[in-house]
Amino acid sequence: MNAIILSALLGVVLMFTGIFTTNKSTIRTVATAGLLLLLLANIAEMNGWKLFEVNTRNMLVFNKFGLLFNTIAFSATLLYFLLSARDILKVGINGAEYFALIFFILCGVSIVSSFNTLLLLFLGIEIISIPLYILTGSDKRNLKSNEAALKYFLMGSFSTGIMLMGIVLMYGAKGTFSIDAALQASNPGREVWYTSGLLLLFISMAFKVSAAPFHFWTPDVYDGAPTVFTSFMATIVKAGVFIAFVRLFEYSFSGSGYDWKLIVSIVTAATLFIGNITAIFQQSVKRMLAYSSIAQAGFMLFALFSYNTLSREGIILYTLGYSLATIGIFAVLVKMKDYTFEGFNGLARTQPVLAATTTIFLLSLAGIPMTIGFFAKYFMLASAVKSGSHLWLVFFAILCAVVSVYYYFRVIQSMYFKDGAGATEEISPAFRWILLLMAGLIILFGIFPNMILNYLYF
Amino acid sequence: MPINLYIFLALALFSIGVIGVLTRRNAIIIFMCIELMLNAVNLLLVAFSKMHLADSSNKAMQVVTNGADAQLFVFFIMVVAAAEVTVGLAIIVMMYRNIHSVDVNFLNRLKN
Amino acid sequence: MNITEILFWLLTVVALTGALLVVTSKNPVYSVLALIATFFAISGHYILLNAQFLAVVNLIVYAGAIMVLFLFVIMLMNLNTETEPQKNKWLKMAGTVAGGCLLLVLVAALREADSKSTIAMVNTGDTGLIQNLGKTLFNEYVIPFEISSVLFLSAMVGAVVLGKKE
Amino acid sequence: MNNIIDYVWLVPLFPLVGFLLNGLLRNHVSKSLSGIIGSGAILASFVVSILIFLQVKGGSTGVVTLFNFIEFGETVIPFAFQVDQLSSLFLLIITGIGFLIHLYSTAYMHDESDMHFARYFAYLNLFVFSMLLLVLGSNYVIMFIGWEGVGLCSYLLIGYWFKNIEYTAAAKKAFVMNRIGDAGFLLAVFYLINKLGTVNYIDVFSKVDALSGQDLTIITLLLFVGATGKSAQIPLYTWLPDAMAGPTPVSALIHAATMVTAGIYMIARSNILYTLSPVTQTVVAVVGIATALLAASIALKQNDIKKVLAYSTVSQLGYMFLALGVGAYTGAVFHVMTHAFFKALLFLGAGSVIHGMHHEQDIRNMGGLKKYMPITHITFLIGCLAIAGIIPFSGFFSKDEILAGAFAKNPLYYVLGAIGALMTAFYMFRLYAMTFQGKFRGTHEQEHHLHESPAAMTIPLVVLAIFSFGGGLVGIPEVLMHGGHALNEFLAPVFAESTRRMTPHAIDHSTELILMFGLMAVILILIVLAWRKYSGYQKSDAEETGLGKVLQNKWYVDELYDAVITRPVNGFGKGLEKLDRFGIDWIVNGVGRSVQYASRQLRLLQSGQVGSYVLLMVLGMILLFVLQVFLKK
Amino acid sequence: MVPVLLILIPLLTGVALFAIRQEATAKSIAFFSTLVSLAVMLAGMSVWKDAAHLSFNQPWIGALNSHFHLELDGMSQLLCLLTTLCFPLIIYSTWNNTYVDANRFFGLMLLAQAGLLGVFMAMDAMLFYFFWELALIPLYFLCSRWGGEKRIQVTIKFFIYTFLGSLFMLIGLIMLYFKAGGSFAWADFVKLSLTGREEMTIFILLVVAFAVKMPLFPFHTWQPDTYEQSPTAVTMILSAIMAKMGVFGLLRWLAPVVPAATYQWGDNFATLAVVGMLYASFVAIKQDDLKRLVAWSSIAHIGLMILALFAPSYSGIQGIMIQMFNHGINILGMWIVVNVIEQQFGTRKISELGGLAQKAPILTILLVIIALANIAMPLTNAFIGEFMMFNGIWGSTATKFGMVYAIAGIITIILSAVYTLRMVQNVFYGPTNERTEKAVDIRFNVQLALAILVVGIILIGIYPKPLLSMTTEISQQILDRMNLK
Repeated sequence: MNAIILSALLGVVLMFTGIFTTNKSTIRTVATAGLLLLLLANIAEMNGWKLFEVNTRNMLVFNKFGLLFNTIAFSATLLYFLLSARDILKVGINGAEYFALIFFILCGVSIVSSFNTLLLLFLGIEIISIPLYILTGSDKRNLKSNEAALKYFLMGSFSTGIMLMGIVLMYGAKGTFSIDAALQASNPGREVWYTSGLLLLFISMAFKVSAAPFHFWTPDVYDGAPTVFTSFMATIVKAGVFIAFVRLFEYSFSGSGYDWKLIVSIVTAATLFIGNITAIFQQSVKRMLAYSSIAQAGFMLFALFSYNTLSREGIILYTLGYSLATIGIFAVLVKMKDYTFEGFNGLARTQPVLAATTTIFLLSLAGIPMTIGFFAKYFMLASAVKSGSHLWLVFFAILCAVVSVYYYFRVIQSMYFKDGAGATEEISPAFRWILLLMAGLIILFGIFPNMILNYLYF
Repeated sequence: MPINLYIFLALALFSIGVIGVLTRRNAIIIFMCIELMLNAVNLLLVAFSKMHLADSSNKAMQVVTNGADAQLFVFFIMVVAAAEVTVGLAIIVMMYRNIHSVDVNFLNRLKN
Repeated sequence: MNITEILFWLLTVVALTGALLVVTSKNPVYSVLALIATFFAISGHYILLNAQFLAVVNLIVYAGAIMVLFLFVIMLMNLNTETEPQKNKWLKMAGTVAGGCLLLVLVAALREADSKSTIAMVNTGDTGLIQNLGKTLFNEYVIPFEISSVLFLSAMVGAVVLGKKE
Repeated sequence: MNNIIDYVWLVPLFPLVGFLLNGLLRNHVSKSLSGIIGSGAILASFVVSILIFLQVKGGSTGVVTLFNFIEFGETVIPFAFQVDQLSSLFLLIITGIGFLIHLYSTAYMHDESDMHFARYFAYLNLFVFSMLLLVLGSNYVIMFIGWEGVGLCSYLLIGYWFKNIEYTAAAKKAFVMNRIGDAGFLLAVFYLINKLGTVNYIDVFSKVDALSGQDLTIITLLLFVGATGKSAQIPLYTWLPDAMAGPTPVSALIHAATMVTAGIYMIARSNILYTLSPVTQTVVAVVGIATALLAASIALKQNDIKKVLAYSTVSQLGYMFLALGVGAYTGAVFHVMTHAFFKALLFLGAGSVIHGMHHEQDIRNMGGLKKYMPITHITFLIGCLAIAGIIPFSGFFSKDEILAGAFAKNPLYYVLGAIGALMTAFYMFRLYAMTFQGKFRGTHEQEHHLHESPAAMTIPLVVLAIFSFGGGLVGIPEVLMHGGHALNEFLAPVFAESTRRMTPHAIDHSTELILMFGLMAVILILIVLAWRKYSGYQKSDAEETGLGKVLQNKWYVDELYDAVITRPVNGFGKGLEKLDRFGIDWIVNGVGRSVQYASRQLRLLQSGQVGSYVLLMVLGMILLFVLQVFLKK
Repeated sequence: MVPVLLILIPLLTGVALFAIRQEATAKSIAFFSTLVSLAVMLAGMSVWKDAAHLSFNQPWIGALNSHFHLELDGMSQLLCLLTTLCFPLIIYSTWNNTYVDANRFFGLMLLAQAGLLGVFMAMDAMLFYFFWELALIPLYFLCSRWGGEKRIQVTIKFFIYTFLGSLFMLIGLIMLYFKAGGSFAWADFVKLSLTGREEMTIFILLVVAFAVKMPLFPFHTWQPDTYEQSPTAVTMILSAIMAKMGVFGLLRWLAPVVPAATYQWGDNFATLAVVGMLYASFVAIKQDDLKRLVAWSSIAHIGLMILALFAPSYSGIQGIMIQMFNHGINILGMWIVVNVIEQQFGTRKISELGGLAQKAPILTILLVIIALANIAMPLTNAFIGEFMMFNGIWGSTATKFGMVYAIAGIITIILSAVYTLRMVQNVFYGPTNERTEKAVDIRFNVQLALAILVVGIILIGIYPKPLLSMTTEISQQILDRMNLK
């Protein structure tokens, strides 16, 4: 609860900051300090120190899983702020408002990581989505940004409609919106409503996490949105929705009495396939990363496919690893003058630190051992193996992972093995140090994943 | 009234909304069709609310709700819809300011 | 067929016709008007289901506020003529067929439910009254209610961000 | 020093030390010093060999184990030397003739620079070392080490003048052909290990009854494959004539006296196995006689002095295999010995001629050399008489023993063998006559420089000539002198088991005498014929025709091999590389390409149109619904 | 302690090298580090040979019950010795090669060394997989950064190929992990008794990774290209050590873990191995590029090791182990020569060379000895290994076709003589041409490196007992697990 209330308040604070000052560094400081506060508050709650005693009437349930996720999401956002706060302020004149919107989104993220009723899921998803529509379109003069915002908005609302239809049908069958109570209530003869509703809900959530064939908005929106916001969208937001997804189906699938593995596996396979295959032919690194985020979502879907302890641990690791790496890459991308692969040519010569850290980020995304990305993928694959059915999916995922190496390594090839100028904007030493810190974290957690996993069991 | 009738009616409205999204090019009309979908959902929610109310007098059924939650859900949907409309129309207007059209077919700079 | 049923069918026909008009009419203004008609019909259904509060809110919020906003924007953009050129016919056909199939599939799926005897209570019950709903809203549903304020805040900020002249 | 046998390791050690000294210090030693090191090492070995021989002659034999070479499981392959009658005899031949040839080489190779001179002696010492390992080894693996080692040295020495790419090609050919044989040898070793768990001669021969007839046949045939490679039998003989690219002393030592007899040694060593597998015996005999005839026929028309001798060697080796095939093991070993004497003599004589003629090898350009090189002439003549089998020259006795053995087994062998002997006499005297008789046909410059070779060359010639003349006396057949076959008695322990198990095919004395002297009479006639015909040989440009041409071109066997093996292998290699590049790799890359193609096509789905996106989404929904609700119940 | 030192020394030095700018310093430090590793390894084999020093076991990832378990048993010792021996020789013999960003080059080399040593010592599957990849990544960068013309395409193909294989292996290891009740320990793996189907699945998954790495026909197509395009120092690592990873994997993680499936599939893979050996040998005959020639020859030689594993017997298994070592040092020698030639003449085409024996006699002598080892002459090290392997194949009780394999395989012995001698003949013999006219003999460092190898080759060839006794125990262990004598 600390996180939800504080983030909403911080959003308001930032709104007012924007009114009283236009000094960019003030805004940046307030935002960063606020986020730090938020992070600390959440860590405090993890250790049982609640700032607000609120009777949530079982609509929100705060467990270790959700709180750990919040910590990860806030930490990632903190790094994101540290790396990209200047670039956020460069997008337009409404700097403070962007930060306010980001805090609102964080509020939504902390809601969906602890919701216990479909109503709050719906509200949380909307609180996440609506600011995102705006952030996507925040580069108002840029037609691509406009186009992305409108596409995102239209398709997002469409999926909201589908989600609502799903929720209604589930309600019709069970007579409640509460996800754990829904399991107890059983009304014979109405299961098919429940199943259909759940399926519709699944589809709309699949849309939000950009799983195929509901992923079509992703490349266009990620490509069109200002790069700093793409970074946020592709990482923290996506991870947040994933947590909601996992939380939702933690109860629902097992309660429905149906075998969901088939359709989840089909969606997973399609996501992996489309994400990875399409990424290969891209010329723009940004768009490649958009497709890669689809591909990564495919791997995260394994958590749904094989619901067991391994996948719970895995999704946490996955979100962490994926967020760290993607934020890092996007932070570098923002600094690049040219977003195509050619733009990266020779970066290793002009900006060795950037190139080296980007390489580590890419290796993590590709799932190479010694990076956290490996353990993320490992847990996903292991959970699927453990669940024992649909092994073909595991092999399919492997093939796709191999394909992913091809396009991730294209960037490495450009940076290290090809000649070019690799032009970037000016890079501050702090930026470099933070990148190094992130790369260090990726490797540290890649060698000792226990440091994260122990939290789930303490 | 049999609940099936409400279901079919809601589904019909919902599907008409979907068809509208699929076939129209005007962003505003597409948006309106989405509103139509939301209304279909609202209607069904209210119907289910009353269905569960009817169930609560039926001893054979497990009583979960008196239907108020569903009607409140409708209320929240309307809240969200209002918020969405604010943002959506702002986006459409912004778009219009830039390209002087609300035809979604012109939105194809981003592709492949 | 009692009066309730007659009303039900009448409202249904109006709602569906309105909805179809929204989709098919060439002039956006007509679409808006048809949508308002649909909303009225749906409000009628609400009343039939004894959900007076929602019926009123529906009229005020949707038909009143939202649709006016739509109309306003359409007028602002001067879209009140048939500006929309014919979309690719095949795509249109495909869209219609797909939508139809979706309906078919959904109906076929939900028809399966053993709910022939289940009815929605018409004209009775007081859950829909503003008093009951208000009580529930501010007791049970106070958290979502507060949270929805965040939603509005963000929508507001968003409108400012998008609308403010640079 | 009461038991010299325990010090048998000294025998191979000396040449090894000589090799290392000459090899490592080749840039720092003078010619004379490296000559002394090289020859001295062999001389030392020879001395030890004589001591060993004397001891063995006294009746003591033994196995000296140095260390365990390879061990796995229960199989132990020791690095051990076996000293018995057979190996000690070979020791004498190898070190004795080896020493003479080293001595000869100091003069023959004197034109080489210091470094290459030392290199030459290093190789030669290494060869002797390997050869000694081959004969001394107490098991097949050690024999194999020597076996491959001599092949290697042969390779190195044939390609000694490495600037000439032709020579190195000949060297490679020799090595590869040897390798083919070696492969067979190795397989036999594996068979033995896996059947008996041991490769030690003593153990193998004592367990021989544990092997079935089929096992024996396979083992012996595989071993024989090895022998055909090393001893230049059909079908692997073609390397030997080409091997004449090496320096002549090398030809004398390796390609006449020692290495090529390794096959005979090996079969003689494994005589018990062969005795027990009659099938292989027949094969050995047939291959032997066929080789003898084929090589002899080719030798009839060769004009290169060394080539004639090379084919002659192949032919004589054929005889030895014939002997082995008919079970006349002593005869084979006897012939090895006498052949070593006279063929070394002939080669060295040829070397002397070549030396005198300044590296001219074509006998058509020679003639009348007897007056310029008297010692060479006489010794060469003795060699010719020996190889032709004229009593009392050494060749007579050994050849006669083989033919007698062949007759006893199957008269057809005898007939064919006799034909071979006739041809041998004819081509040897053709060679002799064209070289030493008649008028000199070379250039004036050559004539001007003609001279007798130095003492270091002639002394070995004389020594070898003495042995060629008298060497046969250790094996005088029973018919001519009772108890005259000293060699037979000496070697009897080695072949005792075979003798015991063999059904004796004695022929009566009168038949033997008739055969012996009848054949010699015909040989004498042929010698006279050849002498007369070729003494007055005149150069002519007329091409050979008919059979002559076929013979001159060696029955076109090289061409046949080239067409049937070399070229197909090369073509196959090329083809496979193409297959690799355009087949397997194409498939591998094809996967990559098809992924790229899929990418190109799939991204078109992302058309940029909201309408089509939603359409696809709806289709996806429908699909999932159909799957989940209708198909899965 | 020894295992940890062996990993840490190259790892830390490697990382540190990235910070050192001076080329010469970097090179010297790298060289020194490899020497220290070698010293530690030798100490581990002589002074500290008690179990306490040769084994290290600490919990690593608690959630997975994975341990940081390194151990130096006979087979590991042999391969670690190979690795620690090869690295200083590689650096020393290529001392005069110049590289841009030399510090990075050597840093990556050392990282690769750490990975390779880890692979050979890991007794925990997760750890094994880690090191398996750690070895691969630096090599990818080395090849791509410092390689030849077509390096980028070639190395990405190499990387993707091997990565695919290793992912399959990962799945196999995960399956084993669950079957072993949540343990990655090798000791638990070899105690498993699985059903036929499970063994089969796991076998296929594991074998793919190893087959790609070795490489086994028909998974080999990355290899000639990669060897050709890599900088020669890297090619040395690739073929001298890395190719052994695959064989090692078969011996450590495949045959003892899924013995029944190894039997069942033995004939198929043995056939592939035989076909591959012949195939590679035939292709090698017509190669004009020295690197490709050696690459193909390497495929053929490794093929024999695979064959010996899939037609197993005591002598064969032990033969593989010592042959891994022998082939490593032999092929290293070949590469050193190739490197010298390439550095001096700027070409690797056999057809453009010739007559080097006149100009560089020392090189020629050393090369000829190494070439002889390559064709398994007796009294060179390779003879011992190949002899034992062929013997094992011939007498294998696990297959009915041992003799057929041996006979087919022995053809490659002949062919190896053909292509090796062809190379020797055309590069070193014959007349010089304008390119080789001005050739000079090799420098002292190369002489020394090659001489060390040659001495090793001959010593092992004459007295292989130390190697044999080192591997006796582990061979027996593997065979016991496979129910073989």
